[in-house]
Amino acid sequence: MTKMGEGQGTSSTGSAPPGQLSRQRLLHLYRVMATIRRFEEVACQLLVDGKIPATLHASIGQEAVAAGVCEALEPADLIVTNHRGHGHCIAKGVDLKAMMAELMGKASGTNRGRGGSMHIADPAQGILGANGIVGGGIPIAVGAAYACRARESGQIVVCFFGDGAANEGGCHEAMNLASLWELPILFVCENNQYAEMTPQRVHTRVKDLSVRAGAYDMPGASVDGNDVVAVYAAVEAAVRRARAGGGPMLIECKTFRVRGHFEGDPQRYKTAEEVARWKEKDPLTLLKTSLTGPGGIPAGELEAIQQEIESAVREAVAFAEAAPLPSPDEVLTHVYAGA
Amino acid sequence: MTKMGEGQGTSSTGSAPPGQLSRQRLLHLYRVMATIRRFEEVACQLLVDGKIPATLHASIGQEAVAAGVCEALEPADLIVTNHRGHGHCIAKGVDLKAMMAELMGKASGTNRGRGGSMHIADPAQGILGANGIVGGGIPIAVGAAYACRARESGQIVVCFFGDGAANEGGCHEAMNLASLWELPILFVCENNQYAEMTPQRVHTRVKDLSVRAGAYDMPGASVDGNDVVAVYAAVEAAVRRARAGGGPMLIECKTFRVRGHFEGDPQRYKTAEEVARWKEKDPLTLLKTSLTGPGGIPAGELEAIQQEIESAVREAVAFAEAAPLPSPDEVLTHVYAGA
Amino acid sequence: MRELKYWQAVNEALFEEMARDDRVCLAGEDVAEPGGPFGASRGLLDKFGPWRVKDTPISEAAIAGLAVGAALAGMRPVVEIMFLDFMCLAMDQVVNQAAKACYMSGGRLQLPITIRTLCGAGRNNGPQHSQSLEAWLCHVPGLKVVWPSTPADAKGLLKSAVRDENPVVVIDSLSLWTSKSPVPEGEFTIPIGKAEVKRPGSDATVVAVGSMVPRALAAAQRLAAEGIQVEVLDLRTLSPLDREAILASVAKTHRLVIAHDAVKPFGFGAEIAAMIAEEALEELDARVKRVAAPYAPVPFSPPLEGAYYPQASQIEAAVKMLLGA
Amino acid sequence: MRELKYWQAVNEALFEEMARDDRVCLAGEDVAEPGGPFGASRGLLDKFGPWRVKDTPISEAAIAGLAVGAALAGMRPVVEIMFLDFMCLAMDQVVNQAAKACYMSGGRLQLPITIRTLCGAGRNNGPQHSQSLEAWLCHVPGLKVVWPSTPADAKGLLKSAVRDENPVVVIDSLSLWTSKSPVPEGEFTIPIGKAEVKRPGSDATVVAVGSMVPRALAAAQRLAAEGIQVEVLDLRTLSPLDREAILASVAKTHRLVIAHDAVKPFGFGAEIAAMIAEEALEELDARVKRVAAPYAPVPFSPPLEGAYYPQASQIEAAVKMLLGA
Ligand SMILES: Cc1ncc(C[n+]2csc(CCOP(=O)(O)OP(=O)(O)O)c2C)c(N)n1
Ligand SMILES: Cc1ncc(C[n+]2csc(CCOP(=O)(O)OP(=O)(O)O)c2C)c(N)n1
Ligand SMILES: [Mg+2]
Ligand SMILES: [Mg+2]
Repeated sequence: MTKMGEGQGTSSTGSAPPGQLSRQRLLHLYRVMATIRRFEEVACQLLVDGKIPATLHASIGQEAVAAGVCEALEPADLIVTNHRGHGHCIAKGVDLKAMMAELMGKASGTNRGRGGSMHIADPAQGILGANGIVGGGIPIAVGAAYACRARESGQIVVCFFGDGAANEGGCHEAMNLASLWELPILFVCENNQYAEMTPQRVHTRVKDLSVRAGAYDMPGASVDGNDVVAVYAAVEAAVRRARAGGGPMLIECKTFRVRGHFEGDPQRYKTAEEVARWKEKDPLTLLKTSLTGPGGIPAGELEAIQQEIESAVREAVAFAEAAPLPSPDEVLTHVYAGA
Repeated sequence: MTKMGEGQGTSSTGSAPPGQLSRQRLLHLYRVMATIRRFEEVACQLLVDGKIPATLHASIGQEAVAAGVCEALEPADLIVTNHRGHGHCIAKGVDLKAMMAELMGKASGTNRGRGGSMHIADPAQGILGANGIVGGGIPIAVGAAYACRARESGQIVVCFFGDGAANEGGCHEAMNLASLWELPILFVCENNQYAEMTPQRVHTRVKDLSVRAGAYDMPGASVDGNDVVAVYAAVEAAVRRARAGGGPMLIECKTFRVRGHFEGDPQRYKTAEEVARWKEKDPLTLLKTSLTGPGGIPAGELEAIQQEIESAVREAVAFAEAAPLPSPDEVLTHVYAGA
Repeated sequence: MRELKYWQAVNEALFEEMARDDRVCLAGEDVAEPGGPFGASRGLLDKFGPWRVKDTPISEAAIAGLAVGAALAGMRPVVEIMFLDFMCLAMDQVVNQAAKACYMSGGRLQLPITIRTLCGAGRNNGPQHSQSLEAWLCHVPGLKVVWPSTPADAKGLLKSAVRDENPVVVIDSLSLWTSKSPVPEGEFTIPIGKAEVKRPGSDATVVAVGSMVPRALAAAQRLAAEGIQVEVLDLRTLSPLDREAILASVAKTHRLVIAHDAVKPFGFGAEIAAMIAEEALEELDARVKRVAAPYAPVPFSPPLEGAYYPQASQIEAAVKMLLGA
Repeated sequence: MRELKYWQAVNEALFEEMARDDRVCLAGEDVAEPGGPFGASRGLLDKFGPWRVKDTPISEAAIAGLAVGAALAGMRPVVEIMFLDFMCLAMDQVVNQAAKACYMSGGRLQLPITIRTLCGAGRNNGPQHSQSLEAWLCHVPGLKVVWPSTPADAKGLLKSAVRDENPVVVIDSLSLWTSKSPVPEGEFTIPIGKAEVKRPGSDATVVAVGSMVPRALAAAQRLAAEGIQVEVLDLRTLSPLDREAILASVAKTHRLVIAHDAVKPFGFGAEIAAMIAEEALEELDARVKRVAAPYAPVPFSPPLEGAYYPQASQIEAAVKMLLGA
C-alpha cells in the first residue's frame, strides 16, 4: 500500500494491511482490469463507428481502482457509481453483454435501453446505479448504507465518485450523515486529476481530498490508485472496519483519466509531460510487469487471459448488435413501478 | 481571547491579538449588546401581545457574537445573516425603528413589510439580508466577497450562520469556493448548541465545527462566543488578514440559545443543568462585571446607557406602532426591480 | 366516529404503517427525539426505536437521497422536507433521482418512497415558508403528488402513499394542522389518483385541493343560499390527475372554476383548464376561471398576505361571474 | 449580413456586454480556461482577465449563490448552469433567493443576474441531460425566462438579459447549437417579453419556443403546400408571457396549437391554453391542441427518444385535426 497522504487530524487505518495477495487473486485482478480496458477500448470504437449513440465517459487508466475496490467486497455488497462507471460495474460483476447492449440503447440492455452508459444499474449484482448527475449518487449510497445498518444485513456500500464531485453540496451532507450514524459505507474518491477540462488545482485548494474526512471525524487516506494492490489493501482494511461497525471511511485513489472527459474531447488542456508521466504508471502495465517479473508467471498465461477477454468482449458486442431496439410504443413503460 | 479549539490541520491566526480594548470601546460594545437584548425582549413581548405576526427567532444570550464581530468591521463592510439575525443587524447599524416596523409588517419597515423578521435587509448599512432558508446566505456571502475582490473595493464580508446550517451542502460549496479564490470573507458559525430542537451531537459528529476549515485548507478557530473581547480579537485578526489578501477564515463562536428556537417553543429538550451552566456565562453580565469590577466604572454609568437604550427601543416601538400598514393593493409592487 | 386533529391523523397513519411493515422507517429534521417540528411523529421513536426513526442534520438533499438509497436497499422510507419551499434544496434527489430511477433502469429499480412536506401558506410565514410549488412536482413523471384536505383524508392518503411502490409526495397544509373531524380507526386507505366530490352541485364546478377545499365549500354554502348549486371537487391527488372526475363534473355543470393558493401563471389550474380546452371545450357554457394568487412572492405583512391568497368570497364571485349572476 | 453559428452569437453577445460594462462578469463550470463546455465563452478569459471570467468547482448551488451575492455587491453576473437538469441543484438560490430578494426587501435589493443554461433535448443525452423544465421557472415570480430559436435571437435576447435589472434565465437548445444564420453586428437587442411572428398565417396559430420553432416552421411550410396558412408565433420570452401577441394571433386564426418538448402535463402549453380558455374562449373555433412529450422521463435509446419528442409531422397533424382537414 503506497500511502500518498492521509486525512489530516483523522485517525486512519494505516496499520499494515494484509497486502499480500495470492497469485490467483492477482491474476483475477488482472483479468478484471484487462476486461475493463478492452471493453472500453471496443466501446470507444463502436462510438466512432456510430453504433453507440451520444457519448461515453471512458475510465481507461483507472482500472486499478474499480478492480482493487471490488476485490475487497462480497457479492451481496452494494455499489453506487457515477457517469464514469463502466469499470466499477464490470468489477462488481455486471453482465458484459447486457451492459454493451445498454450502451447501444437495446431492449436487452441492463436498463432496457432507457438509461445508456451513464445509468447502468444491475441490482442483482448489487449495482444500485450509475448517475448522470455529478455527486448525485453520494446521498443515495448513504441511504443504502443506512438500510444495511438498520436492517442489519451485514452488507457494505461503496460509493464511487470523482474529484470534481467532491465539491458538490450533497457530498458534504452525505458524509456528515454517514459518519454521524456510523454507517457501513466507503467513500471512494477517484481523483483522476480532472473534472471535465478543469484540473484539480482549479477546483479545490486541498491537495489530498482525503483530508476532508476530518471534517466529519471519519478516517481518510489517499492511496496510489494505479497500484491495484495498494487500493485493495486500503479498501480491505476499511471494509473490515466498517463491517465490524466501525463506520465509514474516505479513501482517495490518485489516478489519471487517460482519455478525454468524453469520447471526442480534444484534450487541449493536458500537457505532454503529464501524459507521459502517467503513461509510465499505467495500472495494467504495472500489474503485468509485477506478475511476469522474476519468479512470476510466464507471459503466455496472461496472453491466454487476454484471449478469453477478447472473445468475451466480442461476444458482448455480437450480442448487443444482434439485440432488438426497444419498440417506440413502449416509451411510457416503466415510468411507474409495475407499469 | 479564549481559544476553545482550533481547526485541526489548519494554520490559525492564533497569534496573540491586540485584545486590549479601550474602555470607550468596551462601553460601546456594552451598548450594542444591551440594545440587542432589550430590543429582542421587547419584541418577544410584542409577539405575545399579538402586535408582531407569525413568530420570532430571538438571539438572546448570543449578543457577544454580533457585537464582537461587527466591532471589527468598517461601515462599508458587508454582512449576510440568517433567521436569527436581529442582533447582527443591530450591531451593523440597522435603524431600530425601521427594523421594529418590519417585524410588525409595516410599510415603513426595512423591507416595506414584505419580509418580516427573517428577511431584514438594509443595503445602506451593508446588511445584504437575513434569510429564512438555513444556510441559504452562505453562497450569497461568498458571491458578495467575490465582487469585493473582483472590484477591489477593499470591503470584507462576514457571513453569520448557525451550527445547524453548517450541514447544508451550500455551506460546503461556498467554503470551497471562498478558500480556492482567497476571497475576503469570514465565516462566523454561531454555535448555540441547537438546531431547532436538535442538539449539536445529534446533527454533527465533530465537536469543534472550526475543524471543517481544514477541508478547504483555510484557517479555523473556535472561540468563546459569550466573551465579547475574545470574539472581537479573533475577528479583528481575521479581518486584517482577509483585508490584506490572506483569504477567508472560519470562526466558530460557542454560545447558547437562551430562549426557544422560536418564541413559544416549550423547550422540553433542554436540561436544567445546561440552562444553569450557561446562565453563569451570560455575555452581558460577564461584560458588566468586568466593566464595573475593581478599577472599573461606576455602575451608574451603565445605568445611564441602559436608560438611553430603553428610550431608543421605546421610540422604535412607538414608531412601528404608529407606522402605516402596506396597502393591500400594493401586493404586486417590487416583484421586479423598479416595478 | 371519534374525531382527530389533522396532525393526529398523520401521526396515527405513521404509527399504523410502521407497525404493519417493518421496512417502513422515518427520517427528517427533528422527527425523532422532538417528535416532529409540528408533532406529527410523536411517540414513534419510543415505539419503533432509533434505527427506524431518525433525526437528521439540516441537509435536505441528503434526506431525500437517504430515501432513494434506503428504498433501493429494501426499505420503504418516509422522509420529511419540513416546508415545501425547502424542496428546492432536494430537487435533484427528488426529480433527477427518485422520480427517474425506475424508468431509467428499465423498471429494475423501484422506489417506494413517501416524502412528507408542509405548505405554510396563510400563516404570515413570509416568502420562504409559504410557497405552493405543487405544480412543479406534478410536471415530473415518476412522482405522485397528493394533498389532503381533512384529517380523514390525511390518514387515508398517507397510508396509501406508504404502500405505493413509487415516490409519492404528500403535501399537508399548515393551516389545516389543528382542524378536527372524524377519522376512521385502524385500516383505512384512500386511493391515490381519485378525486372526491366533497359537495355535489349542478350549476358550476369548483376544483380545489388541500386548504382551498374548506374555502371552496364555504363559497358553495353561501351560493346555495342564493340558489346556486356548486359542485366542489376535491382532487385529493394532483398527480396523476383524476381527469375522468374533472371531465364528468364539467360535463354536468358546464362551468369551471379552479382555485389554488399558488400563483396563477403556470399553476396546476392551468393544466386543468388546458385539459378542458383540449378535451371538452364544447362542454363549457362560459369561460374557465382561475382563482389563484397574484404573480408575486408571498408577502409577510398581514394585509398583503390577506390580499394575496384567494378567499371564499373570490370563489363566490368567480362562480357568479360565470353564471352571469 | 454575416452568418454566425448559434454558439458564436452567444459568444459575441458575451464579448460585447463585457466590453460595454465592466460590472459584467462570467462564472461557471469550465467557462474560463476551457472556453466553455461547448465553446460559448471562448476568448473571454484572455480578453477580460481572471477576475471577470471564472472557472468554478462543480457546485451549482454556489454558482447561483455567487450570482446573487455578486449582484448584491454591485456586479452584473452571468453564470452558467451547464444543463437545465442541473438547475435542480441550484433551485434554492434561484427560486428562494434570486427571484425573491427584490420583493422581500421591498425593492431595496436588486439582482441584475443572467443565468445561462442548456436544454439537451433531442441528442440522446438521456434522462438527466435532456429535461425541459422551463415551466417551473415560469411559475416563479421574480424571474424572467427567455429561450431563443435562432442565432440572432440568441444574441439579442442574451444582451437584453444582461442589461435587465432582474434575474433572467436564458435557455439555449443544444440541438440549435451549430445552426447558422445571419446575426446583426454590434449593438442589437431584442426586448424581453415580446413574442415574434416568425411566419404569418390565418388558419391556425402554432405557439412554440426555442428548438421547437424550426419544427413548427417546417410543419407550416408543408401545410402551406396544401393551402393551409399557419401562423408560427415564437414566444422568445416564456416569462413574462406576451399575452397580447398570443391573444391577437388566436383572434385572427381562431385555432391554437402549442408545441413543446416538455412533457405535456403541467407544461407551459397548459398556461397558454388556460389563458385562452379564461380570456378568449369565444375566439376558438376548435379545441386547443397541445403537441408535447408524453408523461415519461426522457429515454436514451434512439427509437424511444425519437418517439418521445414531438416532430413537425405531429404539429402538422394537429393543425389538420383542428381544421377538420
Ligand atoms: C450536477 C452536474 N454538474 C455538472 C455536470 C457535467 N459534468 C459531467 S462529468 C463532470 C466532471 C466530473 O468530474 P469528476 O467528478 O472528477 O469525475 P470524472 O469525470 O473525472 O470521472 C461534469 C462537470 C453533471 N453531469 N452534473
Ligand atoms: C433549508 C431549511 N431547512 C430547515 C429549516 C427549518 N429551520 C429553521 S431554523 C432551523 C435550525 C437552524 O439551526 P442553526 O443553523 O443552528 O441556527 P439557530 O436557529 O440555532 O440560530 C431549522 C431546521 C429552514 N428554515 N430552512
Ligand atoms: Mg475527475
Ligand atoms: Mg444553532
